[in-house]
Amino acid sequence: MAQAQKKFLYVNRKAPHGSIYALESLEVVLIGAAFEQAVSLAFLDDGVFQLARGQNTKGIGAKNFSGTYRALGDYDVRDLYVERESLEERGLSTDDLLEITHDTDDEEDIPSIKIVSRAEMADIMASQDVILSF
Amino acid sequence: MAQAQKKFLYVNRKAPHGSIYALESLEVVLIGAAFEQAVSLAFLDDGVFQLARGQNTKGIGAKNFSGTYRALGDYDVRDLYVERESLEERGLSTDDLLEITHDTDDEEDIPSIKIVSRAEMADIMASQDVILSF
Amino acid sequence: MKFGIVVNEGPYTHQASDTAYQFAKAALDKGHEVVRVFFYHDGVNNATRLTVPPQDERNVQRNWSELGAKHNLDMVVCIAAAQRRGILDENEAKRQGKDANNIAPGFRISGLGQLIEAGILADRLVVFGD
Amino acid sequence: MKFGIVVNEGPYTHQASDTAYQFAKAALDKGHEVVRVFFYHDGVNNATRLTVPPQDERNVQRNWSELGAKHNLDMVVCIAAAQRRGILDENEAKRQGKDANNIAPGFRISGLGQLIEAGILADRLVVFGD
Amino acid sequence: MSTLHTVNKSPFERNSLSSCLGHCKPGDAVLLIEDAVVGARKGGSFAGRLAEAGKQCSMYALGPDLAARGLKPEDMDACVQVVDYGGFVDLAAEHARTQAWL
Amino acid sequence: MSTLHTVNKSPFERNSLSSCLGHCKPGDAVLLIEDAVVGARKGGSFAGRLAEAGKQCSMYALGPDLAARGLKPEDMDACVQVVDYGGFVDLAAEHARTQAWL
Repeated sequence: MAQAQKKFLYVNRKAPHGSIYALESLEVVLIGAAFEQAVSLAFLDDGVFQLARGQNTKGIGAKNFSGTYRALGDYDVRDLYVERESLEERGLSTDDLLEITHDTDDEEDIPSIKIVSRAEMADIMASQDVILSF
Repeated sequence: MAQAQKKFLYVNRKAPHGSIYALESLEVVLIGAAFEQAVSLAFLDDGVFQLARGQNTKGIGAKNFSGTYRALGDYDVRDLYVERESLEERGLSTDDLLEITHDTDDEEDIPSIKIVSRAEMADIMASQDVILSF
Repeated sequence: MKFGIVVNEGPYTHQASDTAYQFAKAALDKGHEVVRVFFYHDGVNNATRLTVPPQDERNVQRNWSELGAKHNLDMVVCIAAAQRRGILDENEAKRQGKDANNIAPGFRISGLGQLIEAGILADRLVVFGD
Repeated sequence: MKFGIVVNEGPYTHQASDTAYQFAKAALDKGHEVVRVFFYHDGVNNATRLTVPPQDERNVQRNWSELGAKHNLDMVVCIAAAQRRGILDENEAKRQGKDANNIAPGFRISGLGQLIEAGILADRLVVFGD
Repeated sequence: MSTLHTVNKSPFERNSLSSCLGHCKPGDAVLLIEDAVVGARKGGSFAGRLAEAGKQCSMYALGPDLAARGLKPEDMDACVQVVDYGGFVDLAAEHARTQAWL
Repeated sequence: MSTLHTVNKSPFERNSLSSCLGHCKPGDAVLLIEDAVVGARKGGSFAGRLAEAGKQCSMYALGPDLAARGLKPEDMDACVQVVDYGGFVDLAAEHARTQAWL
C-alpha cells in the first residue's frame, strides 16, 4: 500500500552566497518534487534575500541560482511563504522580490509567493509533518 | 638581522565545544609561544565562556581543553584580557572564571586574567601588529 | 518509533555530528529504530576514512562506523554534496577519473532522494547542523 | 606591500575561501606580494584534489592551485587541522598507515608555526572565515 | 499537535533562539543544545526573554552541554528543565515534529 | 595608526557587526563583505546604527557582494562607500592592521 502523502516544509533563514545552504536546500526541493509529497517553502529572517530580484554573482565568481526559484512552478512547487516582518526589518518590500508564478489546469501565471505575518508563519510551521532546515 | 618583535593578539569571541575554534585557537597560541613575539589573548562576547571554571565534557564526548589555559603561564603567555561587559551580559562574574596565574623572576602566582572594559579592549586591539581571529 | 537523522556539518569543526551521534545512540538504547542517517552539506566529511585525530580526542568517523556496524544503520552520504567536497567511493572515483577514494566503512553514497525518503519513512526527522 | 592570507573555512560551504582568493588575486594584480596563504580549521579542505563540483560551478581547489602555480605562492595546509579532517599527502599517508592520499597540486602540509611566521613576515595579515 | 524546537547557538551570537521564540506556539517545547545553553544562565540578558516565553512553552536544556560549558543546573533560569540525550529522544518522540533552528 | 575591520555576516543573524562597531576607534574603517552587506540596506533596522557609527569611522561595502544579493549601490545607506576587491586590498594596505570579526 502506498504511504500517505506527507507535508514537507523547507525552512530558509540564511542569506544566499555567503554560505551554500540556500543552494543545497534548493537542490533538495528539486529532487524532492519527484516524490509527490505536499511541499512548501518558508523564507524568513535573512532567508528572504534568497528571493531578491536582480542578483548578479559574476563578481564573486559563484553560480547565480536565483533563476531556479522561478522554475519551481514547473516542479509543482507552488507555495513560497515569505515573512512580512523579516522583509520590513531588512528594508525590503515585495517589489524587491523575484516574480515567481505557476500554472494550474485552469489558470496561468498564478503568483507563488505569499506574504504572511510572523503569526501566520508560525501556524504554517505547526501544520507540517516534516520540517527541513539547513 | 633578527626581525623586530611584533605584538600578536588572539581574539576569542566564540563559546567552547559548540565549534572547534576555541581549541584550535589555543593550539596556535601554544605553538606561537616558541616564536618569542609579544602575545596577548582577548576574550569577549561568548569567548568568555572559554575560561569558565568547572567545564566537564565527559557527557558530550569531547576533549576538555580548559585546563590548558592554566598552563599558558609556562609558555610565557601572561596577558589574558576579558571584557567586563561581555561577562555581565551573560550573567557571569570573575568568580565563574578559571584561576590562571604565571610566575616572573621576582614573583609567583600573578593573576594572568585582566578584566577590562569594552573601551579598554578597543584600545588593546588598536595597539597590535597582528590580530588573529578564528 | 522510527527516527530519521540528518547531519549537516563535518566532524570536529562543529558539534552537530557529535550531538547527532549521541542522539542516535540514545534512541537505539531506548529501543527506537533509526531508519537512516543522512549526511548532507559538510556532513559528508564525516565519511572520510583518512582522518587522524589526536590520540586523546574522539574519532568521529570511527564512532559512526562502529555504531553503524553494531545496529546495521543505513548511513547515506549525499552524492552531490560529496562530489563538491571530495568524498568518493571506489566506483565514484573511477567514474570521475580520480586516482584515489576515501570513503569510510559503513557509509554509502547515494542521491538526495534518500533524504526525502527518510522524511517519508520516519515518524520523526531530526536535523543537526551549524 | 607583503600580505599574508589565512583561510579558515572549506570550499563551497562558506564564501570565505572565494573571498580570500579574490583578495589574493587583486593584491597580486596590484603588484603586492603574497608571502603565504595559510589554510587552517576547515580551510584545509580546500586542498583535496578529489572534489568534483558541478560543471557550471567554480572549482575552488583548481582556482587556488592555478593561482599558486602562476604566482609561485606558498600555500600551506596546517598539519594538525589536516589530520583531524582527513587531508593527507603521500608522506603523511604513509606515516599514518593510511592507504590513500588526497592533497592537490600546489599545497604543502606543514606546522602551525608557518601561520605565526606569516604574521611576522607579512606587513598585513588578512583572515577569512565563517 | 505540538512541536519540539531545537536551538544550538548562543542567543548572544545569533538570532536563531530569538526567531524560534517568535514562532513558538503554546504547548510547544524548546530544547537548548550545544552553545545555545549559555543563553539560559540566570542573570544573563536573555534570561528574561526565556522566562517570558516559558509561560507558554516548556523550556529544556541539554545537561551534557551545560556541564561542558561549566554551567550547573542551579545556574539556569528557573523556567529551564535539564534533560540528557535520552530525554532529548523522549521529547522528539512526544512532539509531532522537530524543527531545528539552524 | 588605524584599523581596517572586516565583517562578513549579516547583523540580523549574528552579533559580529554590532561587536565590531562597539570596538571601533575614530578613524578606523569598517568593510562589510559577504553576507554582511545586507545590513547596510537603506530602511533596514540596522542602517541607523551604521549611520551613527559612520560619523566616526568610514563605512565600506564590497560591491561584488552587494550585486550577488540583488542590492544596488543606491539601495545602501548614504554613509556606505562601495569598493571592489582592489579597493579592499587598498584599504588593507592603508590601515596598520586588519581585524576580521569572525
